[in-house]
Amino acid sequence: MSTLMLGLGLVIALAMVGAAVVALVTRSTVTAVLAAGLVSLFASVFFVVLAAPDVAMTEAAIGSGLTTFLFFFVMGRIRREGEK
Amino acid sequence: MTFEWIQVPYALATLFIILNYGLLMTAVVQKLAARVGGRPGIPVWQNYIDLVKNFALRSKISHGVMYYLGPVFRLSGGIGLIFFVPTIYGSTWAQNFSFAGDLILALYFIFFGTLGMALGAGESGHPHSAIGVSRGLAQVTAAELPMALAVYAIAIQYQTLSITEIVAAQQGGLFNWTLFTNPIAVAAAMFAYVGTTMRSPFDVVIAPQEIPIGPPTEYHSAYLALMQTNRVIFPIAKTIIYMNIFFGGATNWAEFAIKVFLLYMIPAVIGVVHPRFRVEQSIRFFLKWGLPVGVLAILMV
Amino acid sequence: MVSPVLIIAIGLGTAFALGLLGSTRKTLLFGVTLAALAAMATISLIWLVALATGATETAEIHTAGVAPPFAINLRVGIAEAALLATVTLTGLLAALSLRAQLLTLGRGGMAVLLVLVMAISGLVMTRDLFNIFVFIELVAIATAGLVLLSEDTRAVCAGFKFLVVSQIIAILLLVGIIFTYHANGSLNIDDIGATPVAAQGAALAMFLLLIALVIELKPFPANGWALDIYTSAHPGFSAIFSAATGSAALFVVDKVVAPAGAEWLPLLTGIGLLSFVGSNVVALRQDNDRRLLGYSSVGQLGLVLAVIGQRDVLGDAYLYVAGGLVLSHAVAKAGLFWMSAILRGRKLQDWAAIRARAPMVLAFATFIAMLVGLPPFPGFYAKWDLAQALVAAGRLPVLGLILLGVLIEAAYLFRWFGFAIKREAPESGLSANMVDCGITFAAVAGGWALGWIWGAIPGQHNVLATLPVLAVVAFIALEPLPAKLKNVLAIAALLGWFALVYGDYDPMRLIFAVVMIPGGAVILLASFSETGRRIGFYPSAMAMYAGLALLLEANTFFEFFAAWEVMTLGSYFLILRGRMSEPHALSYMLFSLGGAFALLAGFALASGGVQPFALDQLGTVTAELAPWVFVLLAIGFMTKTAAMGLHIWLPGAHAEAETDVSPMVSGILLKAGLFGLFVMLMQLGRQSLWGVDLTVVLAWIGAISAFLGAVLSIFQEDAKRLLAYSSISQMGYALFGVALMNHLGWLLAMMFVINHYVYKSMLFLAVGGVYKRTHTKLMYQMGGLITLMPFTFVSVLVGIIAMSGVPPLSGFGGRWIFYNAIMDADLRLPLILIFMAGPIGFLYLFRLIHTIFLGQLKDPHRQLKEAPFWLVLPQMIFAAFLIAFAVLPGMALQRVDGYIGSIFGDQPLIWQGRAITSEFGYWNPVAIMVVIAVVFVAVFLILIAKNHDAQKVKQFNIVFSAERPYRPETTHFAWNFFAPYRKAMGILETPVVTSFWGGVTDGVNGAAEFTRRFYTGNGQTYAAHVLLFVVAVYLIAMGGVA
Amino acid sequence: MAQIALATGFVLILAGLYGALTNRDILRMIVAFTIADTGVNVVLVAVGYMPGRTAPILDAAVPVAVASQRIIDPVPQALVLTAIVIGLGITALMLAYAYRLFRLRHSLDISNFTELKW
Amino acid sequence: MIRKVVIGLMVALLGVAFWTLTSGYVPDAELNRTAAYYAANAESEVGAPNIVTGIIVTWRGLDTLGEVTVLFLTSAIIALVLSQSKTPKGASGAGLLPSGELLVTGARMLAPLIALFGAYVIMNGHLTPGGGFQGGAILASGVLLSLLAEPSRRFGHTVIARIESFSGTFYVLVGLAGMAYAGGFLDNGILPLGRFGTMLSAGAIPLISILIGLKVGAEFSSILESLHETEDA
Repeated sequence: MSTLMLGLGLVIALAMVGAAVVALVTRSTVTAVLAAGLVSLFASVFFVVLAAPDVAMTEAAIGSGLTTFLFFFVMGRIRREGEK
Repeated sequence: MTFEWIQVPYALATLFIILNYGLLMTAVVQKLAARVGGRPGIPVWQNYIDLVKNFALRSKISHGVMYYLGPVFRLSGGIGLIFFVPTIYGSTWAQNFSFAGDLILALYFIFFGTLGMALGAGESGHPHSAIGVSRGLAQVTAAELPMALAVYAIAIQYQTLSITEIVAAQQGGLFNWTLFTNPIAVAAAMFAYVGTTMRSPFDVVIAPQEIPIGPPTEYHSAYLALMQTNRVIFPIAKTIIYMNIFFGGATNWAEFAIKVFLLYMIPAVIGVVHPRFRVEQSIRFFLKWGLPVGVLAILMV
Repeated sequence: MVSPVLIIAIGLGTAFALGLLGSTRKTLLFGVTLAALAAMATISLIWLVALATGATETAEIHTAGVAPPFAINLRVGIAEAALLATVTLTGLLAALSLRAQLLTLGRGGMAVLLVLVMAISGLVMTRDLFNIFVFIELVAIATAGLVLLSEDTRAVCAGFKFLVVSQIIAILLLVGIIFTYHANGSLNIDDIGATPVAAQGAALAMFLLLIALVIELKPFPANGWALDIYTSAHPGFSAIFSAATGSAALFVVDKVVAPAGAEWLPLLTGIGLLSFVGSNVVALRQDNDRRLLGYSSVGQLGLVLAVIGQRDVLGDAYLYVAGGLVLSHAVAKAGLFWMSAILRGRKLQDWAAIRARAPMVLAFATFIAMLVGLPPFPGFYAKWDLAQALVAAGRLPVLGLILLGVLIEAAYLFRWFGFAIKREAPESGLSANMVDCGITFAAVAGGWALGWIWGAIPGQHNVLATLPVLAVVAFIALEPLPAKLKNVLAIAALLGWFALVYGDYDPMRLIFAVVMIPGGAVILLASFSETGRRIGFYPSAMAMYAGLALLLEANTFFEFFAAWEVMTLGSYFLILRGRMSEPHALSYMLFSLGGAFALLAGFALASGGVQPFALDQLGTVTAELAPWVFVLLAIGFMTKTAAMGLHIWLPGAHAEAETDVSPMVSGILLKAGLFGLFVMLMQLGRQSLWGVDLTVVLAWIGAISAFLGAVLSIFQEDAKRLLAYSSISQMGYALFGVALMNHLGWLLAMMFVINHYVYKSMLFLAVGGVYKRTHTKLMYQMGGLITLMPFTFVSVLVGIIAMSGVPPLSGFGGRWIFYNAIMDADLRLPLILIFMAGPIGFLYLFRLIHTIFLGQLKDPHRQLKEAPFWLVLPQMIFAAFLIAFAVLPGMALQRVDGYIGSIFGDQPLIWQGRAITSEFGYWNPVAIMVVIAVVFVAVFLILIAKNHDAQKVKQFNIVFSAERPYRPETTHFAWNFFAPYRKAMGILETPVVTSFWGGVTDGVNGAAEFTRRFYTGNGQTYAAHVLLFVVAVYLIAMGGVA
Repeated sequence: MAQIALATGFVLILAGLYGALTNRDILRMIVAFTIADTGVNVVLVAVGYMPGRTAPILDAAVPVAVASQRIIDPVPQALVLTAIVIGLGITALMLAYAYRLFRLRHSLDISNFTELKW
Repeated sequence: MIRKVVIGLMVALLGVAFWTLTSGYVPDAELNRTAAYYAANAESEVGAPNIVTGIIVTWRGLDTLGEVTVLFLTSAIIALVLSQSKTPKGASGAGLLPSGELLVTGARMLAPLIALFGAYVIMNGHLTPGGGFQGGAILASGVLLSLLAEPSRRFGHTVIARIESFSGTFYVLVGLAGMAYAGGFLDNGILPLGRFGTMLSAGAIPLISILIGLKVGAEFSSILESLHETEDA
């Protein structure tokens, strides 16, 4: 295990936690969703570091991609509903 | 102790004696009480007159079957009580039918007449008689309690329930009487005795000065005659029981006459000097004073 | 044999394939769904039968062609098969229940249902930890979907709350699984169990795993999310949620805890008990039927969880016990939810609508009996074995809490049943249709079948297979017949049974048998006065008689206890039939159950887990245990004899029962408690605890009951209540006699067994007859009935003379024996109370006869007729018997006397001709009778001679002087008849005992009201509860480990 | 490395749970849960990780014969794949529910949905 | 506020438990017995170089079947949830994002490419990273793209439903075939293992991967469509 890898891991980890904190404290739901997607995205990078390429692919596609869109779809629906 | 036919006339003879004795004695007691109160009182034969008069009266009134049977129950209770208790200790003929049962029988049979009377008066439909009945029953049951305890104490003391044997155990001198061997039990029993003879202070049930209530007001003529008969023999029968188990019994008729008279005088004397209790006061009195003594009697045996 | 994998494959395949059938042909889709579910059920049943009959061994199914632990494997053993059958059948029936919704929504809904049933089945079968997770998630998602089938919009909120908690469970579960895998190197449950490791964190991982699974069981108080689902979901689905999901989740815990090790068991027990008791307490205050069922469900799951936690002491009985409880719960709860689909109203009272359909009442009763664990259902057998095992292992607190929980559960379930039977039925409260009713009855049939199976397991006494209980079942089937015909059959059945068994009994049992069986037949004569079909009466009455019959037949503890419970159940239904008896029947049931639990504990303590344990081995109990056994059994039996302190159920129950039921429950049923006391004392004899002779305590209780019963009796205005309190007093006498522990004391008690049966039955019938005519039981509203109802009067008169002990009738014999008995005893103080009770007894009896029959006839009663012939007939039989028994007491007593003599080894009474002599006194009943009769007749003749033409004179009316009284009854002489007594001794009337039990009830209810406030309805709060629960358990568990 | 990953994963889980239990907005609760889910996934993968080894794919660099010395534990990865998909499923479902709830009351505040209680 | 403190405290306590797990964690030095078995038998038993895929599709095939079912359930339920809440017609039909001509054209061009990439990921799942899930997700993103580009255009629900039903049913049938013709449910040995490391090898794994891919893609698409769908659709 190289120090580089370790450092990389640490940076990603901090990024994840930072994004998570943003997702939790922000006032805007949109920001929160995006931040949560970011957490997933960092996670998938982390998975590559952790020698789990399969997981990384899945997390990227599902965790950060599809999930985020689902949120936006629903938020859109709710917004339209609320306008009525 | 088995039945023989000769016991029938014997018992009837005893009954006859007691009836006459009772008629006279109650009159005497009444007269004495009157004298104490400064009144002349009744003649000693007044009871005979009343009895004959009432028997002679004709009545066509009845309120129903129970009403009709009430006095019958009452008198049967009195006569039966005499029959189930031996009158004279040692006498061959004044044993009556005491072979049928012991002290317990006598104790419970007391209620027979009471029950019948109460039922009969109840059917008269007059609320006053019902009030009298409920008062009387309430008081009598409370009053009988010390007696039951005393009887139990005596039974344990003598280890028998047979009246004859209890009397036998008291023979041979004054100090063999239960009165002296177990004074507490006797004291308890005397509470009951005073309480059940319907004299002041426990006579609110039949007191003439109260509103006319109770069974006697509902009955007349022959009914009343039966009840009067009972009123003279029933107290005697009860006194006989007390005499037998507490006061050494009687070995002859003279002793019988004296003891019964003296015992009968006790409530009379108390009654002369005490004002009347209300029923709940009576009940409290017996529970407060009679019951503890009875309890003590049982515990002391 | 078809592979069980097919259950999964069929469920899943059909769910997928529904999409190929198009979405328009909904009936076809529904048919396919049903067919798939039926196929799954069939496979399960085939396996169940094969495994149960031993035709096949436990099957291990490997997937992927690789042996475990490297591939996921499934297992089907007997437990799995039973659960699979439950799950799939519940699913099938639930699909029918949900048909309207499913047909509306089309294939989506059906597919979700299929997947749900498949997933629960998978959960049961799989042996892989992660696979469990997958199935749990499937179940959770499918649940969230099916919740929406409800018409209730609140279900949406419930579903969301459920999802939130599911997320938390999933997180905990995954973390637990992965660390367990890390510690053990395997995900296979059996493999984990086979290779124990001591890796760091393994315990914590196991904790997370277990706690997640436990939360899946909705433990109290972290279960608000689940209750909302019960409340708002469609009942067809709630049935699955409660019966199938719940059972499967329990089984998963059971699976996982096996490799986890025994150190986790106490934790499970604790959580289970908390959940069981807590949920039941909260359920007390529920008024929505489905929410109540929800609380009951989570309670039941808690109970089974506690049982899982006790598996270390249950040994071979574990499956039997846990299975019995789980299956009882599943069938009953599913049935109740399906029933709730039939009812329109959601209040508990709205269930009164089921009264319109007798089979529904039977179904309701069946389900409740199953839940409470009454015979002949599996829960009963399970409860028995559980108690045995717990006591044998010395875990009395666990047993105590379980029984407490059952009691609380019984309280609200039977209260609910009371509502259903007694409350006013709402207009068109039923939406009954063939399918819903059919589903419910499938559950009923399942319940009875399970009862049979649990009884038929070797080594058990099959309650359902006994002749008397079969007779009860037959009477259920005979319900459509007219009452009179059923009455003939019932009497024939009783007499037939008696003819069958009487030869085998010792004299004492024979006396009890005569009182209970032919005695019951005599009382049944009175039932001929009823017309119509009298639905419900005969099965209940026969159940009571069956219990009594079996009680006498019982040879072992278990048989005795089973008979006791059958009797209790039957008599409860009987009492409940009374017009105003709802609260009283409930308190009767609760006291009876409490008493029965004391018996259960006592028997368990005595047998020390040995099964079966013969009744006549009771005496072999070790000296240290014997006093405790004595105390427990005595409490149990005294509950039935209504000894003072445990009596408050009796007055209402006896007084409000129907005319012909009161004598049964008073004259006959009370004797069961005496019989038990006899059996117990015969074996255990005198016992001391802390230096106190327990028989002396019994004697005191007996004396107090005799005294206070009588005191309370004289203050009653209600004639039947008066008689009821009198029963307490009379049983006090008998208890006192038994407790004297001498020959004559026992003879006295036997005398009371006979006498009390006769005169109390007679008096209850008489008062019942009066009630039938006057429509009132209040004595101050009656009077003067003697001329109108002469026969009834005669029987009351005879009854009163006999009861008060006045010679010459048979009551005097009792008093005479009593005095002789106490001469031997060294108990003096309690005697005083007995002495006081005597005259007071006379008072209340007098009041009874006086105020009803004497005095003035009331205007509304002038046209009354004598009571119906069929009510009078048994009274006359009783009166004749009383007189005969008074003259010839030896005909019944002499043999018993001899028998008791053989126990005590003495012979204090000498029976000589017609006279009886004791050491102390003598008694010649014939002579007494003759003397009294002769004197009476003589005096009577004198009076007739003087007064033969007396004419009846009408009584005069009294009037009130110008003013109408505010409460007319208070001016009646019969009102407050013994007022002076009340003034003098009224303090004794203070309802101390009633206040005490009232306080207990209020306390429990208050706790319930307080606790339910935790359920705020906020999903987030519920989630916080869950987390709090986890943390709390974590702290406790780790504290325990450290 | 594994510890870092584990710690990160746990922090995400705890943060997610805290957010889910304190945020009253339903959508924000769901967001918080997705974060917690991600945390769980990280934890799972971290448990399978072994320093100095490669992904569990056999190729020229990792022949079968030496595979057990060269690759990391493949099982957690397989589990995570499943877990991710299931997590998505639940998230989607919760979102759909959120929409339903909003339509019911035109509010996303969870404390407004409490008519079922006690 | 109290609520936050209490919950914070509870989370912290839970953190203590997690900290215990973390601090005590020691990575395995050797593969544990399960993993070692998989490493040793990946070639001989399942014939898939990507052991993760081998595990998912075969050894833990039941999990995967369940997982596919989760998606199936979710999509079915979401359809149910939303179908119950149709609002009256005439509501605004505006999509979330306005779509320009460029985007539409781009999406139309990209969609087949994405589908092709998805197919590639699926087909090579047993050889390289990737497989049914990932490929399915990629397929779905193609659908997503076209949804974003043309909110009003839809894939027929029926087509998606048919695909999901067909692939699901077929998956179950393949599993059953494993019981009939090989070692057990979901055994990939129903087809020959072929030459290790080639496309058409590893028995039924590619077939199952395709089914999973189709299924997952269809489910995702269906979910996305359901949630995106505007009322006027």
